[in-house]
Amino acid sequence: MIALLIRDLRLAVRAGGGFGLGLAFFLLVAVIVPLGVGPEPATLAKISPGILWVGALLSCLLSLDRIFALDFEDGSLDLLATSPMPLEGVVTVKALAHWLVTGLPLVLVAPVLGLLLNLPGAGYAWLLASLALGTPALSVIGAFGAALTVGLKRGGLLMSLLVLPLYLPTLIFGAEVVRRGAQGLAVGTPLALLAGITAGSLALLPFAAAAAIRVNLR
Amino acid sequence: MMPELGKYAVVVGAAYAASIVLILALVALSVWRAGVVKRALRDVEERMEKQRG
Amino acid sequence: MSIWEYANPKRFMQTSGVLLPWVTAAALVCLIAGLIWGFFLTPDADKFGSTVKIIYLHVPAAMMAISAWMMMLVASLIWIIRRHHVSALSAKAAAPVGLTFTLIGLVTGAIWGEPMWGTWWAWDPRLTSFLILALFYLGYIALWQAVEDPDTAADLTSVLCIVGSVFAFLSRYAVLFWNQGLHQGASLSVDQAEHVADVYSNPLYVCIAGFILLFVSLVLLRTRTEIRARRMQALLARERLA
Amino acid sequence: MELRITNLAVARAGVPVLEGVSFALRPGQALVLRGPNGIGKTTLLRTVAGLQPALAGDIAVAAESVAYAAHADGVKATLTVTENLAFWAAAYGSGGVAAAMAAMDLASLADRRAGNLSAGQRRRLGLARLLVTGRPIWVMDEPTISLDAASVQLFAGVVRAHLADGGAALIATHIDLGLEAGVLDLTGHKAKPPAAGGRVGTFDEAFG
Repeated sequence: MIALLIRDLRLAVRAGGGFGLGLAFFLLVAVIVPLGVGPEPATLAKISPGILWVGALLSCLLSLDRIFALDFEDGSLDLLATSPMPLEGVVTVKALAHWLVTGLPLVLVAPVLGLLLNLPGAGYAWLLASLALGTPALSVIGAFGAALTVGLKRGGLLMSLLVLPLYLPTLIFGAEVVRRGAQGLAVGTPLALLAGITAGSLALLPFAAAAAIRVNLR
Repeated sequence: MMPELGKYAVVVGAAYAASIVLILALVALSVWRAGVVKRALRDVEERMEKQRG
Repeated sequence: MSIWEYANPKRFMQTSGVLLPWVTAAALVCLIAGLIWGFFLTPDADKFGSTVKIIYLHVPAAMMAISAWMMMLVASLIWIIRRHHVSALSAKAAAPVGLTFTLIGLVTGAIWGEPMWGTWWAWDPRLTSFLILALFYLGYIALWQAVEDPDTAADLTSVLCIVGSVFAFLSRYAVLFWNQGLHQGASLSVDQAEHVADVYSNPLYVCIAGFILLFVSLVLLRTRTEIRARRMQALLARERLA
Repeated sequence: MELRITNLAVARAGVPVLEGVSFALRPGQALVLRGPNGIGKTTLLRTVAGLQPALAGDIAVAAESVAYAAHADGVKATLTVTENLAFWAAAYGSGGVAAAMAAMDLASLADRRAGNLSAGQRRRLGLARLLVTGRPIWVMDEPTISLDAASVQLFAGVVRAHLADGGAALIATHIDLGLEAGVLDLTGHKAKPPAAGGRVGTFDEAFG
């Protein structure tokens, strides 16, 4: 399993691995929004929690459909399926690799972009906490979507349509944590629900994703 | 016979019209597709029968 | 005569062939009776004025939108557990019907809301959760279209339906959490205080029956079409192979 | 470490392609599958490898004993030859990367990126993976594509050595590898349509 993780990280970092794609997109969103909405600090402050979360979510989505497609195209997925590693484990490791390559950098960069969007001071800690808790769910739900559409023509577009509705609970609770945190309100409930969804997804979705891959390899 | 709808006549009318249009569209589409597929299946089955017969 | 008898498409086609005309007739009767009764013979409500008449479309459609997804969930489970071809195809057949009912619920809700809330669209929790349900339906239908092999498509869509149901349920409460809501209480709720007056609820029951029968007849019709299409696909595939 | 197939029927895209296939593969034996294109060789191999369920019949084989090599050799272009093999060795929990590279004459290319290899060299890397799996039963689908004559002999030698120390090989190929192997021609096992007494699928009978 560790070997697969190392291989995937190496593949992502090497040329053409798309390491910086998610980050660049996130930066783009954070730059475009003020240009579109206007520099008015008050409005920016109000919408910054939501925009940061939507930006992080879309950046995750952007880099997810390649997670199985590359291995499917060069035949590695068939070989992984016949290897001693259980497919559920392979899915979890791939989701983890995607999180390390895309999710984690988003979490670290988000506060900097928070400055661009004039996020209120109290919000930064909660932004970090909610993204750290939420992005693993985005990765594993996205891995499920990628598993469903591996091998399909135009799978990437379809995957976004399938995965977006599944992202909504995480998005709503995540943005809510930051919004309440920024206003100094109690964040207990949304944080707990966010963590609950992530825990549930991490525990159950790899099984659904592995089943979907087995069906697609048939 | 027409009930007195008052100032909301437009609203109620629009809601009923929209809903009925959506339902009729769905029914029409379903019935049309049922016919197309039924005919196509009959043609394929006849062709099969001729080949094997 | 357990439902496993109906795994065989031949028997399902025979039985549904007999049932379809009756169910369609019953649906028409109930719908027309219910809507006429509700539209013409009910007085204006105090707060809503004549817009209360929209209840006879909005509530049944909204109920059916959710019931349709539940039916698809059960059908998907039956497919995954017993490889029951007809149930997978009935789920595929029910999806567009469910989507249409969701859209009707949304459109009537938005139109009805306009005079009350002063805007065409309010991000009210129930309307928003129906918007999300519509997204789930779209994804489900799109996945069926995207996969060529029918068995693979049935498997993938079943997994999506099961996982989607959990997240649809989560979204329902996430949206409630996210916005306090302008929507009125449950029209047909158990506690009497909230329950809408009898003069309104009787036609409502008839309309609901009408919508349920309409749903059943449409799903039967579309499932028969899906089975025929599937048989044609099998014949052509075999012909290509011979 | 025996592979026994009894009365196997397999389908491709829901349509039965082969039925009534039976054979046994004891240690030290090789079996070559012959048959025209599209008869179902690949489908049969994928079923034996466990990638897809069989329509009927039984596959009796010890768990974790089959190594599968498909048309596509699953080589990562941005990884070097050694990294590719090291990954598969770790995945199968066995060593022997150097030995595998030596056997398939890849030692000189150890540090070259797989993307810069020729088709033949890439194919040899894909086959070297089999050596690294440490699995007794090799299931191979057209292994000698894009291999030149010398490489084919090299690969035949590797298979012969594998058979010598108790391995088994099931190969779908048109090229004579010069192995003393049984031959199973699949044309006799083509699936008959329902009208001619074949399997009747759920959607095969008319509704009348």
